Amino acid sequence: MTAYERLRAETTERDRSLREKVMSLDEAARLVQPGAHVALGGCMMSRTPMAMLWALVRAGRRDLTFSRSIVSSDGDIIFASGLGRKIITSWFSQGIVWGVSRVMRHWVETGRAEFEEWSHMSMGLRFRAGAMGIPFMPIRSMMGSDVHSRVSAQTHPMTCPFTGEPLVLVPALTPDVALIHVQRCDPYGNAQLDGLQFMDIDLPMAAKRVIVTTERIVSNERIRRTPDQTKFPFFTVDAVVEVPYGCAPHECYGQYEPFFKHMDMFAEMTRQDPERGSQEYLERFFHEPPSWNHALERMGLQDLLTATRGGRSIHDA
Amino acid sequence: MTAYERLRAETTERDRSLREKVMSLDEAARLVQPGAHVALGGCMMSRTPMAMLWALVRAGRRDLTFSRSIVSSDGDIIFASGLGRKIITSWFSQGIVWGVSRVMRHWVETGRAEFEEWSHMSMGLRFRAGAMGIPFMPIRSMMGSDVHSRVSAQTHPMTCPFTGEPLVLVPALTPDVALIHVQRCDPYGNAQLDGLQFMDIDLPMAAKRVIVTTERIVSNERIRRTPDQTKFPFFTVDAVVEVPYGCAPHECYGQYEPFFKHMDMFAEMTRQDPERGSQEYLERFFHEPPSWNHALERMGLQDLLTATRGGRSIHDA
Amino acid sequence: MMPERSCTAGTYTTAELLAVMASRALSDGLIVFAGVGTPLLAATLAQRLHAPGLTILFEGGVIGPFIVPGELPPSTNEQRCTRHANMVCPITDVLLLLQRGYVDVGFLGGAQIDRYGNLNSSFIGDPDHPKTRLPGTGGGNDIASLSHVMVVMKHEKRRFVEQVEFITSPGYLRGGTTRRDAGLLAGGPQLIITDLAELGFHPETKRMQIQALHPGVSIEHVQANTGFVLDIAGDVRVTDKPSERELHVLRQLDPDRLYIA
Amino acid sequence: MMPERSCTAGTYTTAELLAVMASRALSDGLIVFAGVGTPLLAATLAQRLHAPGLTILFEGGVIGPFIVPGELPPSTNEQRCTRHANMVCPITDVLLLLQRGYVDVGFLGGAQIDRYGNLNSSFIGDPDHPKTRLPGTGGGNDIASLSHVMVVMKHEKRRFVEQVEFITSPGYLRGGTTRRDAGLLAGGPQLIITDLAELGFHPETKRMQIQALHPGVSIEHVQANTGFVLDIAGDVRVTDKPSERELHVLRQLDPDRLYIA
Repeated sequence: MTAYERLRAETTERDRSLREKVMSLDEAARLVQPGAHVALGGCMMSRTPMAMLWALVRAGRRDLTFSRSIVSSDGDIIFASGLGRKIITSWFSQGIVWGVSRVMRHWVETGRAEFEEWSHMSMGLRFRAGAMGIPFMPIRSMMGSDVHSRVSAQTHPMTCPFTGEPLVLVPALTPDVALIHVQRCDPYGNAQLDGLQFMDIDLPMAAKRVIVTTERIVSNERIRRTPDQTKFPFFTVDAVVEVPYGCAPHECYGQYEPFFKHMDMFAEMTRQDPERGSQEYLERFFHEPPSWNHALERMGLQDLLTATRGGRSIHDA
Repeated sequence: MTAYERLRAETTERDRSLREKVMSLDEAARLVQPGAHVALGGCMMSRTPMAMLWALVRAGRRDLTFSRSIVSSDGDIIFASGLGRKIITSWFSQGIVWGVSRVMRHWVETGRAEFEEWSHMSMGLRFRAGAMGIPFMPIRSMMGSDVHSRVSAQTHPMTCPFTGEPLVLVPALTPDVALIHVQRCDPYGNAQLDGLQFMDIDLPMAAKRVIVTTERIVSNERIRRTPDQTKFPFFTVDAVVEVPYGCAPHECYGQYEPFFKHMDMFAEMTRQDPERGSQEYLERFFHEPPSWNHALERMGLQDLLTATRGGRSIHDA
Repeated sequence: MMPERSCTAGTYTTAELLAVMASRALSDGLIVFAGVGTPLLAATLAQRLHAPGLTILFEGGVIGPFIVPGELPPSTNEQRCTRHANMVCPITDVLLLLQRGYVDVGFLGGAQIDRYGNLNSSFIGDPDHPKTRLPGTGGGNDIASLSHVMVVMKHEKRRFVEQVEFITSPGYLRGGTTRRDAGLLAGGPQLIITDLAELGFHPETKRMQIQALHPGVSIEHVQANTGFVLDIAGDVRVTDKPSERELHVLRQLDPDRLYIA
Repeated sequence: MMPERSCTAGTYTTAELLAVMASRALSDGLIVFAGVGTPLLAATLAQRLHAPGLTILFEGGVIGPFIVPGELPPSTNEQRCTRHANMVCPITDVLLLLQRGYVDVGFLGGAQIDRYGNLNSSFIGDPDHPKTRLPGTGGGNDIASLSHVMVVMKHEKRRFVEQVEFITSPGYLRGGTTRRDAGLLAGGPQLIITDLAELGFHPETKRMQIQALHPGVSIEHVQANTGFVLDIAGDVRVTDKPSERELHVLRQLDPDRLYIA
């Protein structure tokens, strides 16, 4: 049985019928198996599935592998909590304005966690190849760099049979689960997302399971009135969880901007002692609050309202 | 100099600055060079750039090569007028309800024109490879069929170096010009299209020149208010022509349905004697009317209004 | 409410028979890539009768449309087929669902089929000097290459031939393992539904075989209308004739009798 | 109107010098793939001064945003950078514009650069046991692999090294034809703008060379702040100091002095 036949068999086994799949964060967390490769939607501080990560940390998942286009403080939390020990991405730091992430540095430099680096386009085309059901994508970048030489055991060089040109074949990524946050989704999993799409059109097609968290659950009737706004179809989705402010303290396009003060605080807490600082942060915002709404309460209403005003301002643009 | 370097050089030479490029059908027709490979947007009877074809026939262009996902009566007109002698597509007939196109049959069976057949997905992935700047796309269909064996000189078989699986590499299509009709576009060429997208996201990126005909020219300010609705960017576009009902007698999503009575008439005119029938049709609707609006007048206000009612009804759905 | 001009429930047309028999073969929850005409009609009928969770895909780039009685689309590439859809997307991406493995059934109408389920919709006569140039594959080749295929067609000698002159959409090619040997790792024809019978393929030889007969049809009659010698499955069922309910719902879907006349 | 706390027109900060010099290098009509900070600031300044038809691309998937004074985005991946954009699209597709050849200039900030214009933003020390793990390539590798690159950075010995420890974004690799030999058929570093000078690369050897000096800067001073021996172009220009108009417009763009302080 080839890799493709296995992928087909796994897809065929899934219940892809038109059915409601609304559940809680805790229920959705059970869909993530130990040892899973988990792909995260969004990019950097935008549409990060933070509430779902919160639920996975609380569910005690450990040592998972993650992949994402660009990783911000979500990566720090993944390493610090032990939720993941390896992250495949193109760029990893809280954000330019806060300098290089101390948590990422501490975990990577002490060898306790791995940050596998690919070029941003390579990450995108690896997901796209997975979404298309092909084993690789040919690309023209990466060649000659040490970014490539460090992962070249996973790629193949090729001379184009049509043009004689040199190419690199990067392997498809087919994550076990993708976690994606959107602005609205129906109970079946038809997702509509506004503004920046990042890699979230390819991710659900590439992954073997998809958990969608959404600012709002809307009716299927509403979705069917604007089908050209649906970005990925219900049958790719296994769980739909309604979580207002589910990206906090990161942003959700048109809804809220990053909670900048909170991000400043996170950077401050982890600057001196990344280990203790991150543990304190996890205690206060992940372990102590009994629900995601309580976690939001800890972040504070003032920050939430400031972020909301900024988020909504996009519509005045 | 490799094929890729030529493509890069041709792209670099283009004026890709933010500039107005509104012109008439006649002016746009001059951008199509003799011998050019012209890709057509839309599919079958939907968003066919008919007004632009009308202008090219009147400009006396001949023996061009065309490519499109699926070809309807536009292909009959291309063959009958001599505008094109070769069409690369996946399906070619006026439409299922009218049986097999007599014009297509006559021109192909007498060897006066060529219909090169590829599978529909292959057509789409050949355009997509062109859009992505790669020389080919690997696919898992076509193998073992005579559709493939008839074009296999243009493809390459491959054994996947990652999985050992058999694949076919289909070559990128980079048309000299793409003709695309949209619902709205700004003077710079930022195009927004509603509903069915067909292959019109990849086409402008794959082509070396793009002529956009649009139901309406809207302001750049309006485009900038909903940038996530823009389907291809201004710098891929070389001409913007405002042509209401520019797809008639085919449809434009949300605006008007096919002029069904007119399509019945075309089928009727060409059934007995495809050659004489198609020449009569070209006289009445292409050569005699001094302008596209006059051609619409020939098609008749009643048909136009019926098609408009049907087109607009999509918004009640 | 049935329009008066429709025939009485007791009798039914060939098109109605094909639509009903095909609908029975579609179980709930399946994702069906359907062409217009009988495939679309049968899939919609199945949704109404026993498969509310069945999803239809159209080649034009339409996912999960919900067909309204009296609004059957004339093709799969115009706006009419987007009515009440869950999603519309580029053509290439809806076809890639086949390659990614999301489609359970590719549901095609057939012009000409052979012993191994290969379909021809491209040429009659020598492809280089064709007697008739047909419209071609469209997505047919991709559907047949990448998914399990169900075909509905009229049972005529000229349509059921020993070997098609041109393989537009691959079945089991020359039988046995030849399909897989050619590089097609998934899919293949499963069920051929005609106005006379239901035919399948032998698990090893991949030769076409009679699996079921429609009421009042004999094996000899089927054979007489087939251009090659058919195999016969171990147990040949006889199908139940279309029920009043099936015909009633079907006729409501197509009150203008576009496809069921 | 300039905020009071901004410095007088006569003097300027290092960041202001870099932004002004970089803006002069961007001619009208170009498509510029820009990072945040000085690249974005310089591209926007060029639009205001002499290049109204210049287009900015952001890695987050943004085409042709129009930056409003006082609304400089903090990154290229959040909603702030979509303001007044002509189009937003998936990240992969905006990066593919580089591969398709639509981008004239890839405009990067640099952490560490070497004689052949190779950039390191991944590791300090042995990659397997790094002294410092840096954030990595992002789109930097793709931009440097597929487009002509312009770099702005502070001129310091520790940043200008003989050979970077790790090539994150490829320049001319080991010089001569090594870039092309490695498979990179297009692009390559064109211009390095620092607070001391402007540097280019020799057409054959691809070694970095001084092309221009900023007012009051000597070749010796540049050399003293470089970790390897620089070549010197045939004719070394001296740049004009930032004009009052350039500084005035620049300071209007960044009234809060986020990037020009």
